[in-house]
Formats: sequence, C-alpha cells, structure tokens
Amino acid sequence: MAQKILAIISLWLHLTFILVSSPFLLGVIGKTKAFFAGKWGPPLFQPYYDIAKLLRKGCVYSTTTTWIFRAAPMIALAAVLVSGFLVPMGGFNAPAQFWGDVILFVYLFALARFFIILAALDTGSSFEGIGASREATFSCLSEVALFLNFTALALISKNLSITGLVGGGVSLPWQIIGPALTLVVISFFLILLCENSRIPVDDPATHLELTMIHEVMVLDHSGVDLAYILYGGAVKLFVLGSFLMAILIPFKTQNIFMDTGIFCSGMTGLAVAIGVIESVMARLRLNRVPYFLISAVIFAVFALIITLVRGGH
Amino acid sequence: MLFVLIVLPLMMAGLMFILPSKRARISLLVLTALFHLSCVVCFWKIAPQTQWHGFLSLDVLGLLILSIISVLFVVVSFYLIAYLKGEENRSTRFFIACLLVFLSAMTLVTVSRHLGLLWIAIEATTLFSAILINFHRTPRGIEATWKFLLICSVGIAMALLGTLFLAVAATNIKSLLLEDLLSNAPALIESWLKLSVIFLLIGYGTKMGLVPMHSWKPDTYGEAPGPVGALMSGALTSCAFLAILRVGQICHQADQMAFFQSITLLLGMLSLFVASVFILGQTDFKRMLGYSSIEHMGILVLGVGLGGAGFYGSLYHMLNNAFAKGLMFLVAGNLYRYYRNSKAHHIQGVLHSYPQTGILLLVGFLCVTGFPPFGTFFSELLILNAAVTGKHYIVAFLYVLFLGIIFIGMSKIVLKMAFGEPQDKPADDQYRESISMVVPLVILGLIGLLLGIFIPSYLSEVLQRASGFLGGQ
Amino acid sequence: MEAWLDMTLVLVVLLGLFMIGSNRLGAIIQIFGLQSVVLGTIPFLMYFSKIEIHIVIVSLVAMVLKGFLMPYFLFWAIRHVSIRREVSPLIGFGSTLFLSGFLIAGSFILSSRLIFPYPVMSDFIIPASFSTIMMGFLLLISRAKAITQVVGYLVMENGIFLFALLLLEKTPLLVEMGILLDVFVGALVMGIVVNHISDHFEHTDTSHLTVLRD
Amino acid sequence: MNLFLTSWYVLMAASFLMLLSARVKKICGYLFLSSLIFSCLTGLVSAIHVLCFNTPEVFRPHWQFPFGEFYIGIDALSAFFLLLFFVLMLAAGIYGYGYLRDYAGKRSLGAHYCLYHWLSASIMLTLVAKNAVLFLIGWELMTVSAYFLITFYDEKESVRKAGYIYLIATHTGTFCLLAMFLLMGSRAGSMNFDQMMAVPFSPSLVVVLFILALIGFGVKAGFIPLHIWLPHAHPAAPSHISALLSGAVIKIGIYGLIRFILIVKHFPLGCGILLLVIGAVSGVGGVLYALGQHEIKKLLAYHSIENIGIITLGLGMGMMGQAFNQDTVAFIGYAGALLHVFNHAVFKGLLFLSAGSVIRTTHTGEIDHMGGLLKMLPWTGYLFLVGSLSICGLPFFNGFISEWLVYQALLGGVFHFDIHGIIFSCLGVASLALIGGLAAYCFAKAFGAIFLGKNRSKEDCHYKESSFVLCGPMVGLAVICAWIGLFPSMMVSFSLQAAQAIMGITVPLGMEETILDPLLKVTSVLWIAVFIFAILFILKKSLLKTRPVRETETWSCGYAMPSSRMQYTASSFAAPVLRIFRTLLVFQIKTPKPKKHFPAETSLSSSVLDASEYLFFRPILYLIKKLSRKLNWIQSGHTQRYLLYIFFFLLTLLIWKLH
Repeated sequence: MAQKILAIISLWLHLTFILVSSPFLLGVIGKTKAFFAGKWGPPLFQPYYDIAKLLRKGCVYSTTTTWIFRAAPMIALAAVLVSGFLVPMGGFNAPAQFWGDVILFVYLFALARFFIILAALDTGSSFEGIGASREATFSCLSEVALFLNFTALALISKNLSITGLVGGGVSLPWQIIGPALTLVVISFFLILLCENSRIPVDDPATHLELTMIHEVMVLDHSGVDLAYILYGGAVKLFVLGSFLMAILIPFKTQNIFMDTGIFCSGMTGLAVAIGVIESVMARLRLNRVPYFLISAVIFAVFALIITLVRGGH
Repeated sequence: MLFVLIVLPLMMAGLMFILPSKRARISLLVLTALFHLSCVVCFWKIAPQTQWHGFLSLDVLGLLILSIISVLFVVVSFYLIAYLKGEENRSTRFFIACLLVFLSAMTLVTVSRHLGLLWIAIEATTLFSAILINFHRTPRGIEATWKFLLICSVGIAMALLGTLFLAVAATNIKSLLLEDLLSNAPALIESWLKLSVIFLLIGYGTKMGLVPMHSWKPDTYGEAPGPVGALMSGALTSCAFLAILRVGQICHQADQMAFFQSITLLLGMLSLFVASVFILGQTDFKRMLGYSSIEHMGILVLGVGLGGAGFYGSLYHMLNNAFAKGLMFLVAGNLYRYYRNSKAHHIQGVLHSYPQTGILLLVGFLCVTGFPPFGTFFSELLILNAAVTGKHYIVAFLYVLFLGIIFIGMSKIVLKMAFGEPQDKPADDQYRESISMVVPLVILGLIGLLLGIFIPSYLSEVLQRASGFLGGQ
Repeated sequence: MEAWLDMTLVLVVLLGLFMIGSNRLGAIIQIFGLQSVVLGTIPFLMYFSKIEIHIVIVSLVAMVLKGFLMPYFLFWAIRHVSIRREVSPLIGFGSTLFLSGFLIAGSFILSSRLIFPYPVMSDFIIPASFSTIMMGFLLLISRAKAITQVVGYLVMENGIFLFALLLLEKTPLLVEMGILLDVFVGALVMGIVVNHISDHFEHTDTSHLTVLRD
Repeated sequence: MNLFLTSWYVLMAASFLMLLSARVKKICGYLFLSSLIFSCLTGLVSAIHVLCFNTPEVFRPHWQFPFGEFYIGIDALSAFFLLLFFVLMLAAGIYGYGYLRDYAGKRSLGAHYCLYHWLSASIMLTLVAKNAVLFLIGWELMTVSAYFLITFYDEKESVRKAGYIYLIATHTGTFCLLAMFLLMGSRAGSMNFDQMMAVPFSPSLVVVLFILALIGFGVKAGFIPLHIWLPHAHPAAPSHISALLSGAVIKIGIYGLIRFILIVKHFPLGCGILLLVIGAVSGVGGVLYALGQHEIKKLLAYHSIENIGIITLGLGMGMMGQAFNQDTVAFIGYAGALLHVFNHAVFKGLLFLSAGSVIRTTHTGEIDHMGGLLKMLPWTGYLFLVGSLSICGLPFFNGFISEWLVYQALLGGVFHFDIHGIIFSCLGVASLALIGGLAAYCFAKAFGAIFLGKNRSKEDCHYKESSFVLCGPMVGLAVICAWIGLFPSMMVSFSLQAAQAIMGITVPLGMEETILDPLLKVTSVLWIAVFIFAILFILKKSLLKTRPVRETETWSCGYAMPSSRMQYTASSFAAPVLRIFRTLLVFQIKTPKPKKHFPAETSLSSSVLDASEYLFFRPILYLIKKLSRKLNWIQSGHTQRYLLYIFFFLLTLLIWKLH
C-alpha cells in the first residue's frame, strides 16, 4: 500500500516537473535567437504567458470540423505527457519503467501525431492538408531512425526499458564504444529537431503557409486548443531532450538535487544549442528534408554496426 | 452372352432402316443401350464365358472399359432424345444406325482377345465414328471428317503393320491370342517385338490422339456434335487406350517394360506440352475440349510410363476423364443448341441465360481441370505421386507446369463463357432448358463426384487387378 | 518359281513408281488396280507347292476387291470432278521419284537388319513390301488431291498385305477377311467423303482444306 | 469434437436447404442467419474449450478415399485459427445478410448464402485436417467457393478479371503444395500429418520443401511478389466477402505455413532468415502500394499484404529463435505472429465492413470522391476510426499488442542471436518501424479523405447511416479490438498455447508472466493517459463555460471563393512519400501537355502500378503466349504435314530404339 502511494506521489512529482519546466526551453531558445539577432527579445517566460493567455480565450471552430478536431489537442497532450513518465529526468526516476517501454514511447508519439494530422484534415483546408502530408512523411522516416537508435542503445546496454537503456546502461560503454554513442547522440539530435519542427526541418516562425509544416497544421486551432497544442509541443521537446540528456549524462551522483541540477543545466544547454542552430542555419528546401532524415537513419545504422563490431559480442 | 452383346446392336442398327417413325427409332436406341448396360452390370457379378475358341473373353481391364462405354452410351442416348428433337431437318435413320454399329464395334474392342480382331474392331470404330462426325453436314464438318479418316486410317495401318510384326515375333508361339502370347511371352523374338511395339504405339496412339499423331483431334472434336464428341472422347479413346494397355501387358510379360515405358513417357510429355501450348489462347470451346482430351490422353500414357502407382492412377484417371469429358461435350452440345456456335466470344453469361447448363459447365470445368473432390484430382495426384516417388523430378516439374498452363488457358475461355452479362436475350422459347437435356449431364457430374469421394471396394479391387496386368501392385 | 516370284515383286515396286510418276488421276487409279491384281497372284507363286483353299480365298477376294471394285468405285467418286490431273503436287514429281529411290534403298537396308525368324521364299518380299508402304506414304504426303491420297493409303495397304502374305498360313481366315473388309469399307467411306468434298468445295484439292487450324 | 462436427453438419445441411429453398427468399435468409449463428457459437465453444483446457481432440472414422483418409483433429493451433474464423464469419455473415438485402430481387441470394456456408465449411475442414489430401481438398474447395463469392457482381469486366486472376494464382500455388506434400508423403510413407512429423527430413530436402511451401502458401497468403491476386480480388468482391477473404482466407495460407513448420520442425537458419526478409519486403511493399491507391478496398487489400508481412516477421523470428535454440524468442515470435493473425482478422474485418457501408451508401469506392462522411455516417465513421487505430498499431487497441510482441521478438533476437541473427533482427526492427509509420500515414490519408473535411463529389448529397444489421457486427468487432487492446492477457495466453503447439514444447514456467507483465504495465500507463485526458477535458469544459465559442468557415488564408474541390486530395496527401520511394514503386504522374496559349482545362493523375504484376508476371505470361502463338504452325491445317509428323516420329523412334 505504502509502495503504491509512493508510486502515485512520484508520478505526480514527475508530471509537475514536466509541466512546469517544459515551456522554459522554448523561452531559452527564443532568447538565444534574439541574442544572435542582436535583440533583447521576449522574456524567458514568454511561453508561459502565451499559454496562460490562450487558456483564457474563447474558441472558434470551423463548421466543417467534427469531434475529432476538438479532441485531438487533448489526446496529443495526454499522450505526450504520459510518454514523459517513461523517461528519467535527472533526480526523478521514471515512474513507469518496464521491459520494452521504448516501444510504447514511440507509439505514444505516433498516437499524438496521428490525431493532430486527423484534426488538420478535419478542417478541410488545403493548407492544413499540405502540412499534414509533410508531417506524416517526415515522421515515417524519423520513426525508423528512432527505432534504430533504440536498437543500438539496447545492444549496448542489453536492456529494453528506457531507464536501463540510457541511465546506468551506457555509463560504462562510453569509454568502450564512444564513437557509436556519439553517432547515436547526433542521430537523436537530428530526430529531435525534426520531431519538434525546428530549423533546419521546419521554421516555426515563418509566415508563409505554403512553406510551413507543423504550424500550418494547427492554423484553425484557437484558444484552449491552441494552448494545449503549444503545451504539447513544449512537452515533446522536453521529453525528447531529457532522453538525450540521459544518454549524454551517463552518471548519477545519488543526490537528487544535484542530479536534477545537472539535468536542468544540460537541458538549458540543449535549448541554447537549438537556438544557436536556428540562428546560424537556414531552413532546408522541402525536398531536401528527407535526406536530412535519411542521414539520421544512416547515423543510427552506423552506430549499430560499430556496436556490433566493437561490442561485447 | 458376349456375342449377343456385339450382334444385338448390329441387328438393331439394321432394324433402324425399317422402322418408320423417329420416335420408335430413338426409343429402340435407348432400349438397346439399357439392355447393354444391364448386361454389363451382370458381368460385374458373373464373369461371362469365353466364346469363339477364346477369341472373345472379358477380363477386368475389358470390363472396366466396357462399363465406361456402356454408361456413357446410355447417358448419351437419353440425351439424344431431346437433342434430336431439335434437329428436325436431319435424317436420324442413318445416324442412329451408325451409333449402334459404333457401340457394337467398341464392345468388340473390349472383349476381343485376338490382336487381329482387336485391330479390326478398332478400325471399325474409326469408320463409323467418321460417319457420325459430320452430322450437321457443314463444309467444316466434311473437312474434319476427311482429316479424321485419313490420319486415323494411316495410323491404324501402322497398327496393322505392328500387329503383323508381332505375329512375326510370335513365330514360335504360332498364335496371336492374348492368352497364348502372355503365357509364352519370353519366347517372343525381341527385335521384332520392339519393332512391333513402336508401330503399335504409333498406330493406336493415333487413335488415342497422342502427340504428334494428335492433329485430327481438335478439328474433329471441334466439329462433331456434342453427344458424338462425348462418346468419342470418353469411350473411343478409352478403347484405343485399351489397345495400348494390351501392348503394355505383352511387354510386361516379355520383360520389355522399360522399353515400352520410355516411349509412353515421351508421348505423354509431348502431348501435355502441345496441349498446353494450344489451349492457351484458344478461342473455340470445342476445339479447346479437343486439346484438353489430348492433355488427358497424355496424362494416361504418362501414368503408364511412370509405372508403380502410375498404372493404378492411369486407369483411375481413364474412368474420371471419360465421364468428365462426356459431361463437357454434352454441355457443349447444349451450348451449340442455344447459341449455334462454339466460339467463346459469341457466348457470354451462360450462368444467367441458362443457369442449369451454366452450373454444369462450371462443374465440368472443375472436374476436367482436377479440382477436388472430383475424381480427376485424385488420379492426377496419384500420377504426380508416381513421378515423385519414382524420382522423375523433371517429369513431375513439367507435368505440373503444363497442367498449370492448361488451367490458365482453359479457365480463361470457360469462365468468360459462364460469367458476364448475356449478350442478347434468347430470341424465342424454343430452346429453353429442358429436363431431358440437363438430367443426363447431372448424372455424369454425379459420377465424376462419386469417383472422387467414394470408390466402392469392388471397383478399387478391379482397378488393382487391372493395374496388376501391367505390373502394378 | 522363285524367279517368277522375284519378277512379280519387282513389278509391284515398279508399278508403285509409276503411280508416283504419273500425274493423271485416272492413270493412277488404273495402275493401282493393276498392282493389286499382281499382288493377288503372289500367294499362288509363294505357296505354289502347298496351296490351300484358305490361300485361294484370300487372294481371290483381295484381287476382286482391290483390283476391280475399288478402282471402279474410285472412278465413281471422281466422275463429276472436272479436274483429272494432279496439277500442283506439294512435292514435285521429280523429287518424289528421287525420294522414292532413296526409300527403296532404305527399305532394303532396314530389311537386311531385321532377321526373319524362318526362311522365306524370296528375300525380296520384305523389302518390296516396305518400299510399297513407303511409296504409299510418299503419295499421301506429297499429293494435294484427295483422290490421290486415298490411292496412297490403298498402296500402303497393299504393302502391308504383301507383308501379311508371309504370315498367311498362320493367321485365321476370319482375321484376314476382316482386315480386307475393313480396308474396303475404309476406302468406301473415304470415297464418299471425297464425293462430299467435291460437292461442297467444287474441288478435291486437300491443300485448300485448311479452314480448321489454330 | 462433437460440437465442432455439429457446427459443420449444420452448415452443410443449411447450405443444401438454402439451395432448395432459394425461391422463397425470406425462409432462405432466416435459414442463413440462424444456421450461421448457431454453428458459429457451437464452433466457438469447441475452439475455446480446446484452448482453455489444452486438450487436443481427434476424429477418425476410418473413411478412406484414394490416397487419403478422413482424419481430423483440433489442436491448439487449429483451435486458435478456428476461433478467429468463427468470430469473423459470424460478423461478416450477419453483415452480409444486411448488405445484400438490396439485391434480393435481382439475384439468387440462395446460391450466395450456400456458397458462403461452403466457404466456411471448407475453411473449417482445412483447419482441422490431419491428412494432407484432406487438407488439399478443403484448400481447393475453399479456393473455388471463394472464387464464386468474389464474382458476385460478374456483370462487371473488372470483377471477372479479378476472379480469373485469383483462381489462376491460387490454383497454380496449389500445384506447389501438391508437390510438397507428395515429397513429404513419399518420405513418410503416409499422407497423415502424424506420420510426417515422425520422420526426419534431410536438410537439402527441407530447403526444397520450404521453398515449395513458401510459394504454395505464399500465393494464398499474399507474400510479395506472389500477391497479385489480392488487390484485384478484394475490391471486386462484396464487402463482407472481402472481409472474409482478407481476414480468413489469406490466413489459411499462414495457417498452412505454420502447420508445415510444425511438421518439419528442424529448419536451417537460412529458412528463418528468408521468411524474415519476405516479411519485411511484404510489409513495407504492401504499405507503400497501399499509399498509392485511391480505391478504398484496394488500399485495404494492400494493407492485408502489409499485415501478412508483420505476421511473417513474427514467424521468421520464431524460426530463427528455434534455429538458435532461443526458445523464449521463438515463443514470443510465434505468439506475436498468431496474435497478429487474430487481430488482423478482427480489425481488417471491421475496416472492410465499414468500407462496405461507405461504398453501399455512396456507390463509389474512389477515396477522392468522398469526404465529410463522418457527419452523415457517424457510426460507420467512428468504427472505421477504431479499425484504423488498430491497424496502425496505436495504443489502446489490439494491433498495438501484437506489434508489441513482434517487436519484443525482434529485439529479443538482437539480444540473443549471433551477429548474422542480429543484423537480420535489426532489419526487422527497421522495417517494422517503417511499416508502422507508413501505415499511420496511410490511414490518416484514408480516414481523412473519406470521413473528414467536406464532400468532394459535385452534387449535393445526403446519405443515411446504415441499418442496425450492418452496424451491429461492426460494433462487435470494434469491441473486440478495444478489449484486446486494454485487457490483452486472455488472447496472449491463447496465442501462447498455440505457439506451444507449434514448438512442440510447453512454455517454461514463469515465461507467460514475463511476457504479460510489461503488457499489463502498458495498459496501466494507458489508463493514466485516459485519466489525464479526462482532466484536460474537464479543464477545457470549465474554461470554455464562460468564454464565447463561435462556429464559422474554415480559414482559407484569405481566398475569397473556397470550394470543397480545393481540399487536399488523398493522392496529393500521399504524393510526398511516394516520391521518396519512387525508385521502389512504379509511381507515375500523368499530365497532358497544355494546349494553346491559354489552356482552359487540364488534369493531373497519379498512379502506382504493381511492380511484380507489371514487370514480372505480365511479361512472363505475355512471353508464354507469344511462344505458344509462335508454335501455331504445328496445327497448320495441312493433312499432308500432319502425316509427315507421324512419319518423322516413326523414323525417330526407329533410329532411337533400334539402332
């Protein structure tokens, strides 16, 4: 009984941590970009303000839409939040960890994406159709890359739960098969950029619908729905980022606060890195994006090969 | 008894020229057929006595084929009741008389124990079936008759020469009676025996329609009326096969089975090959049936060539093929009646215009192409098994390949006819489906089905014993 | 007697060659009749010393059937056909004659390789019978007119008959007569069909009978 | 066994009665329904009995027929397939009764019902046969009766062609099976499966047998490149028959393959690898081709190929696991494959039935002519959505559970195999991931284009939702989808039972728990997601209570005259990914050249042609036909030439045999 209560408490803690800290990353990215542009930029907590403002607004729905359009943002946010339970975040151990939870992890993202795409199609707008089509195309490739990365990690750590995969599992191998892990990290980073619609795959700040991917899909959402979607995006970035952090920081100090601190600073670093990339790179042409993702796949394959050759076999 | 069975149809044939009314002639035909059948049924119980100094006698092999002939003839004669009604403008007198002589000649084939007599009987079947072919009196029919007559006569002449060679080989036996030959087979002179086997195979093979002596078959079957086609492809070919089996019997006793089998194997493969080539892309239903007959004849000799379980399979297949082909040709007869054509592109949607015939067409098709639970499936399986167990892998492969191609070609034409929107509604009700034109077909279909799901023990025993003649177990 | 027998056999082969060389239908039928009559005399020459009623019947029936009835009948069949000549054979006259020379040589080689189990009256009989069969076959293959083909078939039968004479003692009369009857009826039916052909097509040229094909 | 036999007899008796009573339509229909329900229920009970108590049953009346024997029995494997078959047969049958009511006057439905029962009876026979010949009889009867069911609308040229291709393909496959069983039988000395199991086969023979089995069963199951009949047959058939074809008939191919694996047992590693590769190719190829289709049932047909690919991946892992002596991997592989067989039957049945409802109301199958149907056909729409979610393997539904197991097996292979095994397992993981992504893409396309947005057809249309007879069976199937997705333990243990039968050993103690445990945790995580969803929902409701909610037109970026024809079509939705894979597909985009200076009208169409059909089978058939036409001179019509053949043959024989 006591265990159960503990579990529920840790669950809530984890949830709160994710909810509280995820929009922060967006703020950091914005700030970094502003810095590179030589501007002061919006405050670090701007995303929080945005979400709060949207939550207070009313909604406009298209007459074409159905129940799916209204449910999709909630489903997406719920799915992404739950996927966060599977990932350890610094001092917070993953509240749910079991053999094969990586598969669930990927499929929760897929579920979220599926409904967002359906919602986009639900409006009957041709622009949202374009966006949905592109999003679906790229996610097919990124899913393959993601799974190959997991396979490589699994091969290294001989484990199939995310905690085992990235936590203690990779600490030792960094010394043996560092190159493989580096490749995994790079590949994962590319996936992260793609999944969160960052430059060079997608430009969240663009103003021409024809060139947009993710943003164009949510054109018709407003008010609470838009808030959920924005929040969902932030959580997704946070969860994927924390996964990456778990690979990059393969040790634990056993001190919760210390661990969390390291984790937070790592995440901030990641956000800065994304900001830097967004500032110095241009967006890829749309027909080049698949190559970008295929390179992520190739990195993962390469990592797998190195592991196979060098690994414990 | 045997003598009566041969002479009675002849007498009835003579009677045909006296009888005044058409109805009387047809009923006499049916009665004769029924009498023939009842005699044959009796033979299953009580073996008939040998007659004419051993010239006439009935062994199990003969009994098997005689039964096929008899059953088919009864069915066809019932079918003719309705069929001839539609052919008002043709004289039936000569046609029915020829049919009866044909029956008599075929009966003689099955009961003759002297190889010379066997030859005479087979030649007689050729001559009288030739007359039957051109029932519709069309130029095409004449051409078909001419080709049939000429090629078969030349073939049969070869068989005669072969018989004479056999007589030379049997110099020390001084007899051409099968009993004497079989019991003294080792005394046959080998070189003459081989020569005679080659000639006999070519001769009777022509009659059976084996490639490369097959060329008359599509033409003849394409032009012959349905019921005649049924008799020819079901009964007549079985008679020719009997002649070849007799040769095989002698070879078996004379220890020349390997020689015999190598030739039959070649003939079988060639037949399958040519049949598959020509069935693909065929546009005429009845010609296709002709090629299908070539295919099945090929399977029969292939089974003989493979030996072992192949003998049994071959004999069993002969039964199945006879009834399946009979069914198909009677369906063709119905279709000719409705459409006055056998070109596939004139016939469409039989299943909708004439549902009963359509269903029978499909049943016949499934039966001919060897779908379970029809008997053909099992016999083809048995022969494939003979090839596999005999380690003739290439033969097995080609056999399966050719059967596959034949299936492709055949289903294309049959399914195209059976399904689809009927092109135009039948103009008048003159040619509605009548019971008398459907029931005989149903009977044949049922026989085909029964042969698959249930073989009575006595039939299986007869098949066993007959295959024992050739060295099968 | 054997010298006579040999002479007769040579005559049979020569008559066959005449048939191949001849281009008039009437002549071919007449030569065929002659050949059959000559063949009918051979049993007497062969079994000169031990002649039996059985042999006499067979040869007389053969002579009458093939020598007179059939030619008569074939003439009936071609009576109202205007064309009396084999105009355009599939293989020319010269070549067929040349070929038949080869075939005769071939039959001699073939029969030399087949050892007959007991002594025969003349070692020409088997080659002569083979060459007659071959020449009949040649007629069948090379000629376009239906009537010539019927004659070709009959010539083949003549060759077989010649071979059968060797076994005349052993085969039962019934069988011999049956064979002769069959051949006769065969020719009869063929004649009728030829008649039909000329009725329907106004010619008897079988090279035009190619409607039934694939 | 008695229950099973009763169910079989009832089917057969009812089929004949229906033929006799075909004229009285009402009686015929009721007879169909009652016999269907009765025999399905009894059959279900018999199958579940075997699975629950693990007691194989046999029935052997010593009825010999040429070469074989009537010998049937239900083991766990048969029972598992029977289970799925009865479920599907019941749903499709009831649906079919409603679906065909429109045709009552035009066609003899008695024949159709009768054939439906024959198909069911033959499938049942195939599933329980313990003798190879009996198996083949059932197999071919199934082929034929399915053929007649497919050609229900035989007035259409395309339907006839589809039926023809189906018949040829499967019958040709049967020849391979004949050869295979005969080879096995000649070694074993009997055509009974029991005896075949008892004899060892030499490795080289095993390879030959395996290839024959792959071709023979693969044609039916729809392995690429042998799948060509599937995309033709499914759209041609009435929808409930498509459901049965896709859910049951092609599964019998899988059943046959598994039965073969069970009999031969010891395979070289290469066979497992081959199966895995076939699975990967079929899976990825199937889903890519599906993306290129604009006809709903054709799309679903290609998805069947994709799912067969997933099943085959599982089977391949099972075989590889056995070859490496890794029983756990093998168990999970087989169990995953079997569970996916079941799941696919259920959700594909659901999808075909709902697609049928759509086609029945809109009278078209073209996706690009539909749109916005969710408002008019809400039941059908939501049921289709459930099916889509299941087939994409998304959480909450059954597809996820079985794909999970297959992933487990593949990743297990990564842990436990040697380097070759690992490479192929990784290939499997990658292809399964790609399949998952593309399947989601494809169903987003299908569901979006059919049910969402606005209707694209030119005239105004108001459709009515289908009746209860049509929706009832679909609801039933959807409930099964969700049930397995949320409470997977029962079906997983059933599939483990069947896997046990395949491997011939019992599940090691505690393994069932190790497999089930993560699945149960997954479901608890999913419940949390539901909980969070509920919170979000309540939050939104309470927030919006005081705020204005307006409804207006979709924002069209300022364009003044939006029309429903301007919506993104399914073809354009799928185009980007097809472009990426265009080297693997025959992807064509056709645009006519513009005429004049100001072209008034132009068009654009894209199509994906089936490579194996257009680049392989058609050329081969064309070649054979050409060859056969080349040989037509043989039958030239010249009698003289015919005689010459005889002469030459005689000469050949004389020279060959005597000199």
